[in-house]
Amino acid sequence: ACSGDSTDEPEENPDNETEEENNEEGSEDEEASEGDGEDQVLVFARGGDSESLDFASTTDGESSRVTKQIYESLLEFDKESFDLKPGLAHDWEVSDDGQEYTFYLEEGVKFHDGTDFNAEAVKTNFERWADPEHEYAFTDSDYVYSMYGTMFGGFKGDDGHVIEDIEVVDDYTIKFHLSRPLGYFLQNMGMSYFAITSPAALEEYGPEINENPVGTGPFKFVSWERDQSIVLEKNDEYWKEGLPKLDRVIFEVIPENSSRLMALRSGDIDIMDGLNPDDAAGVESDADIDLYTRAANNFGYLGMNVEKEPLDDKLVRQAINYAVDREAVAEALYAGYAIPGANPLPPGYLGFNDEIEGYDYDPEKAKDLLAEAGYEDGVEIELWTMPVARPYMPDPETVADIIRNNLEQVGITAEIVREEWAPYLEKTAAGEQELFMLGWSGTNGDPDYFLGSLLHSSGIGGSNYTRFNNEEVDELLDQAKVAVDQDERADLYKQAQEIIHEEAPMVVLVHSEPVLAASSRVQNYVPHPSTSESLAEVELSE
Amino acid sequence: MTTEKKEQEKVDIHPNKEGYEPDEITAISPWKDAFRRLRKNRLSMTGFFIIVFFIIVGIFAPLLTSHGIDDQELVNRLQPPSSEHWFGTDDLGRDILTRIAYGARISLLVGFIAVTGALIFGTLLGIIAGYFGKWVDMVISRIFDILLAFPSILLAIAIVAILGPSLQNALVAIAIINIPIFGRLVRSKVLSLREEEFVMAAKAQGLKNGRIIFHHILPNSLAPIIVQATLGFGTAILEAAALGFLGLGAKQPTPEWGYMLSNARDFIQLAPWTLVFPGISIMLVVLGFNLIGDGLRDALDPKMKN
Amino acid sequence: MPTPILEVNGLKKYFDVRGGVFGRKVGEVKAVDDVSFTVNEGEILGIVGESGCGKSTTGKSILRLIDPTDGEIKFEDQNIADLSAEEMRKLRKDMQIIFQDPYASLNPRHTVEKIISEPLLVHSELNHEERKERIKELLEVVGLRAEHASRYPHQFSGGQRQRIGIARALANNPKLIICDEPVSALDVSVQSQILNLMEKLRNDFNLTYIFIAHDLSVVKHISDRVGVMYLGGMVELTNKDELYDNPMHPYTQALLSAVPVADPDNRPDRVILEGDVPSPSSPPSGCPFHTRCPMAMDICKEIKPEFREVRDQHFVACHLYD
Amino acid sequence: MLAYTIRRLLMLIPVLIGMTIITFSIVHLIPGNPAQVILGESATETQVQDLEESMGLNEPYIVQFGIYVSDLLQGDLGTSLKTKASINKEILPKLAATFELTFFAMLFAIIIGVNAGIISAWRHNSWFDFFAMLFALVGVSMPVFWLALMEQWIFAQELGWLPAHGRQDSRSQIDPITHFYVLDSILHMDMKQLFISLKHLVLPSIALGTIPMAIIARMTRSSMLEVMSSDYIRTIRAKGSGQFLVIYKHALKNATIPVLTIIGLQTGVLLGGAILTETIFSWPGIGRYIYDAISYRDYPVIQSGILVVALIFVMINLIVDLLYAFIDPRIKY
Amino acid sequence: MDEVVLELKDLHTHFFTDSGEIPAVDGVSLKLHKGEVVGIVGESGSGKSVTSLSIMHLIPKPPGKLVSGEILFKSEDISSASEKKMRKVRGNEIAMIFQEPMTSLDPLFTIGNQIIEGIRLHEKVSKKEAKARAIKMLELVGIPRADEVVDEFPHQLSGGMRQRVMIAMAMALNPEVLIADEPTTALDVTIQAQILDLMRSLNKEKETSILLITHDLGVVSEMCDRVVVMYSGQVVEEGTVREIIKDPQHPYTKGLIRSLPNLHKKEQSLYSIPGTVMRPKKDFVGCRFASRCEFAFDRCFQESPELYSLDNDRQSRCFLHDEGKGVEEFADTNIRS
Ligand SMILES: Nc1ncnc2c1ncn2[C@@H]1O[C@H](COP(=O)(O)OP(=O)(O)OP(=O)(O)O)[C@@H](O)[C@H]1O
Ligand SMILES: Nc1ncnc2c1ncn2[C@@H]1O[C@H](COP(=O)(O)OP(=O)(O)OP(=O)(O)O)[C@@H](O)[C@H]1O
Ligand SMILES: [Mg+2]
Ligand SMILES: [Mg+2]
Ligand code: NI
Repeated sequence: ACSGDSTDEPEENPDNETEEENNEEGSEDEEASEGDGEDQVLVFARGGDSESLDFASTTDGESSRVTKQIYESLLEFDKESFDLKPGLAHDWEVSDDGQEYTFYLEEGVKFHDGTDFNAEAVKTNFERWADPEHEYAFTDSDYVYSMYGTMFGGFKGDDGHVIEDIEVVDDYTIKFHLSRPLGYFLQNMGMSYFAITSPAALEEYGPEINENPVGTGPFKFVSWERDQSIVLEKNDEYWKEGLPKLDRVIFEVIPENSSRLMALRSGDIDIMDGLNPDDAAGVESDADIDLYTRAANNFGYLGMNVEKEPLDDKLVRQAINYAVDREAVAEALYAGYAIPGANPLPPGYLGFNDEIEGYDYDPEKAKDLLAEAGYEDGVEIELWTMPVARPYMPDPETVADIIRNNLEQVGITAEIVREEWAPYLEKTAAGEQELFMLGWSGTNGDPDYFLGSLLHSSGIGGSNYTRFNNEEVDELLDQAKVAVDQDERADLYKQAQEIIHEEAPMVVLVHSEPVLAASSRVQNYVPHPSTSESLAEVELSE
Repeated sequence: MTTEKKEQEKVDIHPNKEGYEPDEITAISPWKDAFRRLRKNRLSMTGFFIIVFFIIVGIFAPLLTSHGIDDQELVNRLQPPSSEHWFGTDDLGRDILTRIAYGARISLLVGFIAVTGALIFGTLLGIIAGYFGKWVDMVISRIFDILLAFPSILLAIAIVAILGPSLQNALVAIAIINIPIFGRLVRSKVLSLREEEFVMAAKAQGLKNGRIIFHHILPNSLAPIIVQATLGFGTAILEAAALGFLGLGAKQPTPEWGYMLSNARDFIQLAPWTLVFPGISIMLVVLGFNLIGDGLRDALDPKMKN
Repeated sequence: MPTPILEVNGLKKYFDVRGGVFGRKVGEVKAVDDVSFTVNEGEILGIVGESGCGKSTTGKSILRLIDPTDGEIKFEDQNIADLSAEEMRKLRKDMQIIFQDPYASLNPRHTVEKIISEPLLVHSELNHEERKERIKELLEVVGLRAEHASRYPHQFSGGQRQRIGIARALANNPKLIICDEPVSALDVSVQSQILNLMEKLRNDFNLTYIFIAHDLSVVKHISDRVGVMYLGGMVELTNKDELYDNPMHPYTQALLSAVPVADPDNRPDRVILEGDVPSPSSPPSGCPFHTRCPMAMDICKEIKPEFREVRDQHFVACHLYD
Repeated sequence: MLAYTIRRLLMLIPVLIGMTIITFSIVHLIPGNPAQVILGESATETQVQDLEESMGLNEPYIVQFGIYVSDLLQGDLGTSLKTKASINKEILPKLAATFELTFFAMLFAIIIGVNAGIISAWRHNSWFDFFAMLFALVGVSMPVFWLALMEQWIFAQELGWLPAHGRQDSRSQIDPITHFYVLDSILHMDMKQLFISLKHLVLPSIALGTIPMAIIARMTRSSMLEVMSSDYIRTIRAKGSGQFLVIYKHALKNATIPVLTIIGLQTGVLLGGAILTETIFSWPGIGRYIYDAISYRDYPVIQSGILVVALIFVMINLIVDLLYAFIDPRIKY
Repeated sequence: MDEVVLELKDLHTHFFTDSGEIPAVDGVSLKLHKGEVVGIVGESGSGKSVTSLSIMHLIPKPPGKLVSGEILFKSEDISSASEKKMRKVRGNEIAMIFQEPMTSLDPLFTIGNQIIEGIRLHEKVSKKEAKARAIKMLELVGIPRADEVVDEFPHQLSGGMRQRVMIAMAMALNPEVLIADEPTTALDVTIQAQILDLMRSLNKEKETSILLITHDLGVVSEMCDRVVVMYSGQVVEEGTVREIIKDPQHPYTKGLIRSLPNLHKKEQSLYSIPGTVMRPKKDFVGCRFASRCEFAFDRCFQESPELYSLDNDRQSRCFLHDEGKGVEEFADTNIRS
């Protein structure tokens, strides 16, 4: 990815300082100066508010979008992919057995509250997440660090917990001792969920840390009006020279996609997340607005419970794969801003098998396969539809309707079943469903997060909703999980995908490529597949 | 001839002859009378025709269009109105006119079922509370009070949340929130009728309670109930549409108007026609019921007589 | 010696007045306060009094349309107050009532036929045909025509409606009819029709009436004996000629003199009472009339006069005759 | 008057108890485990259990109810599961937002509705009357959300006259004092912000206020007509007074009582109807707060939110009742 | 006594309803002299109220309309006077009191307020002055505690008191004419006696001409100098009280008087007029009373009778006068006392 080097404009310090003062005083003067357009204030509009600004205790994407600006993690992802690059750690080492990771930290970095960033701070943070008894764990206030548990195999004391010990080697060196190798440990370190909070702030704010974030990032927290806006301002002491470019970032909540676009058109906001794919064409033709796409990092699927008749028959599963018109779904729901799915892994991921071609849309073949399986007279089947929109499936009702329509063409009569979201998840996890709709979004950019969670037999009863149970695949995934060499891992995953393709436990519908729109004044904005990107380098042109 | 007439008139000197008034031999029942007045009310008749129109459209929907409600033509998504698709197409390329026509069935049915349900239970509870009084009245009235203490839409949303979002459950919710409305109306009517002289007279004849309730009190409470039911039709349809709009009512591919609007909402910039027609349909049907309801209120109001 | 068909002894009806923070009883309206009288078979007992003095309450209590607070009501030697609701219901065959308001007392949604057939349905064994026949008969008795049976009350004038009410009351050949101001709402010319009709019916069917009215001349015209009520109590009761020629209670005297008289040559001296009728929820102590009485004495303020027979068959409640 | 107020307040007690029970049961009857919803599709069973435990969802209902009530009595509405913030703190700005919107919607409804009603009654059977009442009928029949969408389309999108989302411009955020932005702007002496706040109120207020406006207009008209044909108005006219005095002094005051009831009731309805309007106009009010909470299974928020709204509704009706006593000397308690 | 303050000439007020045109007042003429009390009697629906409201221009319109005729107030025709002009007349020169004292006062304003309002509409006086006058008026009509009652609300007073307040309000500006539309019908006899007494004394003291509308012949007879009898929207007979009561000329008046139960007469069987009052009808030909009249003959059903002027300024609307046999036939039916 190119890191668009922007010409460093000379900083107008006097200007910024007066601006600061004005902010504290009140809003009247502030607008006046904003009105002049001299100020670098960026308004980023999105559909929902952040739940919490304590990133680790939430899995909410809208939270990390903001915390990404305030906090930093030891490693960072590359601008447009999940490739790792230095973050707060400028260097790192892995022992040969893959059980010891050493990070060398940046020196001279300060938290927004003025305290120093150092190895001790890193240790405090990780221990806070791992140990429910920790003084900053705030378990009493319902803090749960579920992402930590998922990514590191549980919490302190659990069998699967992988971080055995954290060793502060010196002020700026820290060493993690693992109980067993973990192929995606480094990948985890790049996740915004594992960024570093000021221990002093944890002490000061206690459980209210979620409303008073203090990190090392390019922007400092100013204020938060729930369900309306979060205001951040430039961190003048930011350790990366010349950054950030913006003086202020406002995260505005506008729940309706269409309202957001209206606001963008009227110049009220600068960037909007969650553009309706159907509106993309209009945006593209608008000279004042630029269209952005975020690389696919998820997929929606039509799952098949392989334990239920007739879906226990591979032929039927394949037939269904042939029967569903993915292109149509991609077109109808995403206006083409989606990639018809082939593998249960987003394209571009480590080990993505691009030799596998997805099932074509071929109703005739589907009928043949059904006949072969003994269902020439048609089948009746339940199609479970999820009740809520998810990033990978913005309108599940409509997709279900399209699928129902498709299946009807080949003689499968699908009866749509609706459940509330919580029971839906509970019941599908328990295997009550036949055909069902779900999806998966990536977090750390590692294939294991997809394949290991969705298709390993150990996930049955949990995230393996298809109840797919294939020893070969299990074997391959187990190996890949602990391997440290990334090429070796890639190879193992490719093999697994072949088997999965043949066994067809799911119809991988589409990988959506979310579209965004921004005013053409916005420069250097690069959407990241993880949904959160730093705005440090973004600036507004005149 | 003159003597004939005179004789005729002379005979009329009799206590039961109403002077020169033409003797109306035909008995005009109060219902017929009200209906006659209603028929003269032009606005009500307009409302009536609107409803009849939608009923016909609903019943004959399959004959009216060559499209099916779920005929997806993804290539023809979001087409503006044309001779092929009079009202345009939606995001799955379905003909909006067709969906609206089928949707008429749903809306009218929703109104009918929800109102009937609320009417039956509400009337029953209201009569029980009003006629038997004492603690029965206390309990029932308190329940009504409590239910009415919640803004109705909020209560409906909560009920649908319990039951799960679907058209049936939306119906149930709407019926429930309307029960206390009918209940209270009937109760107060029963209470006031209980004091009326003709009920007193019925009691003085030695009639039994049951007969007094069903022959005297109920028929005389009917007028406001009918008016409320008609207007309730309209509100029920609006409430169902609101629930549908919030995603708590009908679901794909049901062409419920509120749900159609909620789906179309994303296309407000791209294809406004997907929003315009379902909205107008809701408004017209509700307007129809309100017009009839208003007319009925006037026609059935004893004050308007003579 | 005439036989009494109805005896009322010490009848009281207090309505509770509720209020205050908990809606508790804070007082009572003494609508009827200790009224006693008898009605003989075949006679017409008139009751007069001003608005709110408790005439209707008395009438309704006798039929137990409202439950009396206290007192004894003996109808043909049966104490009505002791009867169960079901027994009372059956007894209503023999006791009927005609109401004041010819508009409110008929169910507007029933035809005349239905209105009159209802008492027949409950109390008689008649079959459909016989009932029809009886209705026709009744309509003719009250001066309506058979074809009126299929009409609704709103198609009749006030006088005709009152006739329907009378027909309904007559349906089961009752022994006693309580007429609660049956002619007050009618025009003079119609009023005389109804009065004549009622007199005729009384003679034809040997009925007994309690005739309530506030118009003294009407009561005088129709009654055999007349009782005068004031503020919940009976103040004077005697036969009509005695009452009109020789009123004893100062209230009766004032009442009689207040009636406007059409004949310019025959005007009595007028006694104009001062002030208003006190409220029955806080009646004056002693004699209820003492606040307005031109002849009030000290005793009147303290002791309530007894209602007693001062002369033969002439009952008065006044200290003047102690 | 005082006794009446006290009695009315006491009468509220059973209603309040009932409301508390209902909100609590509603919430616990809603199927689905909030822990599961919070954690989503990638949750493991143990994670769900842990979260459940930490949220206290394992306790028997009766215990949970007891805790809920004792908290309520201390004025504690609980803690949001989603944001882990105190609901007391979260709900205030939302209430302010909803109140502000409701207030302006009602203001719009009352000003237009009452005047249209008066003129219609005055010019009974005129063209104005006919069209005003037809318009009012259409108003009552209008789905609020559709009206809101149409407004958005026409005035915000096509004409670009008025903003269609939020309470203020993104770039000029006010420093909230009371969270009533109009009031805040005035307190800040900030005319520009005041203008912005008002501008944002226009479309949602109209959308929300249309139905009550129509209802008020109809009610005003019919009660004015009734009053104007009353005996005492005839008396006043017989004294030689002109139309203006009759209408604005006597008729209006007498017609106020039924209109007031309607206004009270409608204000409550508005609080509910705000859900739809707030959703469409991205208005961060209580309606949307509750709606979001329902989809999130944020039990404490649903519970407390519904309870608070119902409480306000009840209070408004109480105030209306007390106002009657103020206007009408016949009501004495 | 000779000056005519109010005169109606062939007044027609019709109601235009859905079920047709109703000529509620169909050619009424009458005269009211200074200081005189004229009564209008007639049964319900005969057009008494509509006549009085027509004079004040208070007919609800639509549906009512003064179709034709003259209303001469002090020789000036006010039948088509402007609303502005009428506002000056109403209350100030012609005052009116109504039947229902319960509903005829605005429940939301104090007694004082309502009287003061009337005074200040016509005279430029200060509030304080007006209030003092209001209290004086209340005292005049015999209200005890007048200075307290001014600040009370109508619901705090009894019916009789309210009617006194109404009278006080009407008399506050010393009107030339007082129209009283059944002022005592809703009251008890003892209270009625008080009110009638009050009106009589006001009439004497202030020389106010009174148009007294009632259906009670007794009241008319005690109060009035002259009487107009109305039937079905028309005047059927006119004369002095004594003449009308003692020597009625129209069969209707005759029947009416005979059907009254008499308090001071021993045993008597009541006469009754058959049938019911006919409601006024448009384009009706024939005598409106004919169907109930025992003397009716052919002509009565074919032509509409005129008002015949008889001796002593009396008038009667009956063909019998034409036939010259009216008086004799009725001779024996005169009221006996
Ligand atoms: N249900 C009731 N509750 C309370 N008070 C009542 C009730 N019914 C009657 N009263 C009161 O009892 C008193 C007597 O009433 P009742 O109706 O018997 O009078 P009445 O003599 O028939 O008067 P009217 O001539 O007006 O019919 C009145 O003061 C009335 O206000
Ligand atoms: N607003 C109206 N609309 C239609 N018809 C009316 C209206 N007011 C009066 N009338 C008709 O005018 C006729 C005369 O009515 P009016 O009120 O003058 O009678 P009245 O003599 O005053 O009777 P009452 O003794 O009952 O007061 C009635 O037959 C009635 O039908
Ligand atoms: Mg009575
Ligand atoms: Mg009248
Ligand atoms: Ni005429």
